[in-house]
Amino acid sequence: MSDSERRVERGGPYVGSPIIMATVRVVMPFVFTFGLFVMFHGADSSGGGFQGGVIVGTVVLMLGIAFGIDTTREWIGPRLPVALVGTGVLAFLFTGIGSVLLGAGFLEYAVYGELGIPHASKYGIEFVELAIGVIVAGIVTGLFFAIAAGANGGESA
Amino acid sequence: MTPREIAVVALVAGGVFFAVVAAVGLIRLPDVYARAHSASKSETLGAVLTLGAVAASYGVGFNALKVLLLLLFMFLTNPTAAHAITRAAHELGIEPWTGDEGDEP
Amino acid sequence: MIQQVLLGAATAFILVSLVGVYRAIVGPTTPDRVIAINFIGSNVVIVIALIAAAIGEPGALDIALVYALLNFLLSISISKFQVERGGVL
Amino acid sequence: MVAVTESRLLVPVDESASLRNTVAYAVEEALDRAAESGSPAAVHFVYPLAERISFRSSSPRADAARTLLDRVASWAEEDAEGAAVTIETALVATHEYLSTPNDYADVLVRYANEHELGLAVFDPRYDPIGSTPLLPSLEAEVRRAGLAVEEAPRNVESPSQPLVRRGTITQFFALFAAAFAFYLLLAGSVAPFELATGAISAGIVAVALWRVSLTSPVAPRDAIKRLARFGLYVPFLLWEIVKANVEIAYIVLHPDLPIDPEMVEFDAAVWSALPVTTLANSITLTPGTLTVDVDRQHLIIHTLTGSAREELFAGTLERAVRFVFYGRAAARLPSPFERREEDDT
Repeated sequence: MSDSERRVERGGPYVGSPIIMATVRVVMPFVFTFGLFVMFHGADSSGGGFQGGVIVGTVVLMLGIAFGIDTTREWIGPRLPVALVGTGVLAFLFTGIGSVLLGAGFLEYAVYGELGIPHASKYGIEFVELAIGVIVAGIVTGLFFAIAAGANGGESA
Repeated sequence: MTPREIAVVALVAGGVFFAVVAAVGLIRLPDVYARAHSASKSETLGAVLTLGAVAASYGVGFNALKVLLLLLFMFLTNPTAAHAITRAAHELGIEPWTGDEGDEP
Repeated sequence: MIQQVLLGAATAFILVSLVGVYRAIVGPTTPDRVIAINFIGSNVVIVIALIAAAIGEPGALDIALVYALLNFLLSISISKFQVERGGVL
Repeated sequence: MVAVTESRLLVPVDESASLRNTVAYAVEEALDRAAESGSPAAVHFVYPLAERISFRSSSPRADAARTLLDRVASWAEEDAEGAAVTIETALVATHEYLSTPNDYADVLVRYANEHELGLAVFDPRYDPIGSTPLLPSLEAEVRRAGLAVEEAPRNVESPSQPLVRRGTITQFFALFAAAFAFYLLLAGSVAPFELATGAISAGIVAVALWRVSLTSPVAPRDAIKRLARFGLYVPFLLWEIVKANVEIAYIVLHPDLPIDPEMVEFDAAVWSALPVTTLANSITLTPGTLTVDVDRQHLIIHTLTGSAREELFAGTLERAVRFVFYGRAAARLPSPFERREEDDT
């Protein structure tokens, strides 16, 4: 009990628990891999871009909770979420409009087969799922930091 | 019954038993810390046995391996979660029940 | 046979979870509630795994994995949020 | 900036998670500056209270503010450690209505002028108005009104260990291999598609996390030895968990609920984050013990029964964890109980 009294009296800063930090360190790469796995397997199993993106975003949330939001924000940097969303949107548009340029409808992947890409439909869907996943991951991360920043004084991420 | 069926039934029965123990503990025990004991332990063994049953029902193969992964993940995270919760309780200054306040649960 | 056993176990776990709901409502403190929710979450993971095996849909195991992850994230984030009452996070 | 060595400080206070830090910082800063300039040090803690009507001399909010100021004053006294610094607290603006940062700045600057204070130190979380993105910040307003402004360092969330560490190439490849293996395990096949996407995923994971996830350089041979020993540890732990559960089941289902909970503390003889975590989580999983808090290797543990306490101090688990991480020789260190005996004598 003495420890808690000391902490209350001292009013010292809340220090993250090393146990939570170590667990997050260990679990994180596997969660990240799992998120990417779900993203890549959107076409033929449960999952897809949205789910995978959220799981990848979760990695950042875990870091933020275990190590402190400011620390994580410094590590991620302000540009990364924005860059992710931008890249994802560009990739999506590129695939969508690409099929239009080849004379088919928007996002009609089968037409890429004419360029000699095997399983054009499948890979097309994978690619778009991946783009969506990247967008979602970027948005989840960005929103998390934006909400956290809103509470302590309006500096946005 | 095949040996595998017997194994599945036995494991499931064990799992449900410990889940029930965890639930009873969650009701009967007097404070946060004691309840965390029951939730983090009986619950984990319940998970081990039940997921063991699931793995056994799949037989040897990738699905069983996936169940084991799930199990490993719960093994890593459940105690950490219990620690996080009780740490927060401790930090909030919730006093542990020591039995001398008189009121039996 | 195995299928019935697995589904029966899933039902049992769901019933056991109701106890967690009771604790989550009664409290009395917030950590009590978080423990109860964590307990329910673990049960949900187990139920999903049981059902995945019973109906022969191994893809659902991925969902169980995600649930386990969310369960962990929920516990640590609520715990942190409680201690740092100053801000949202 | 009137004078860089201004040693009379104004600190606006409000309930905040980082307030304790800010107080310590302000006092230290005042003393440093006073030592440099030779002028006396002073810190004024000010609580601007926004209440439109306050005919009564006390309201719940004013009382709360006074309590806070008293607490701040005692913290400041503690930090000053008897050094020559004037500490004052004030509750201002009790008859004014404050709504914009400008109003707050006015009140603060007026107070500063009255008391000849030259520098305002802000708590990084000080935000009496709430987020108002359209208005200039309070700091900017105060600065515009001619008062030097400084923000106390934000270390409220500083973790006890740094997030990013130096990475080595072996760490990178270890992480890559682990992620790749995990990916193939999830996929359940080694089709070319899985191999390709797996390699891409593992590459992304390794690039993103190689300096975060592994805390120390990986020596392949040690790592394999550790994994092998960990393989031995798991059945042992499972057996302990089964014992734990039988005991807990007995206690929980016993009509009298024979529990005797107590918090105990001890210093574990393991030295870095991962072993401590393994130990702490193992403790949480085994008979009637639950790790509540950890400070380096000092563990605070809630025990449910007397026998659980004895088991804990006998140090079986601790020895096993040392065996996993440091090998056979380290397992023979004395148990916590024996160490305690030594301390007592």
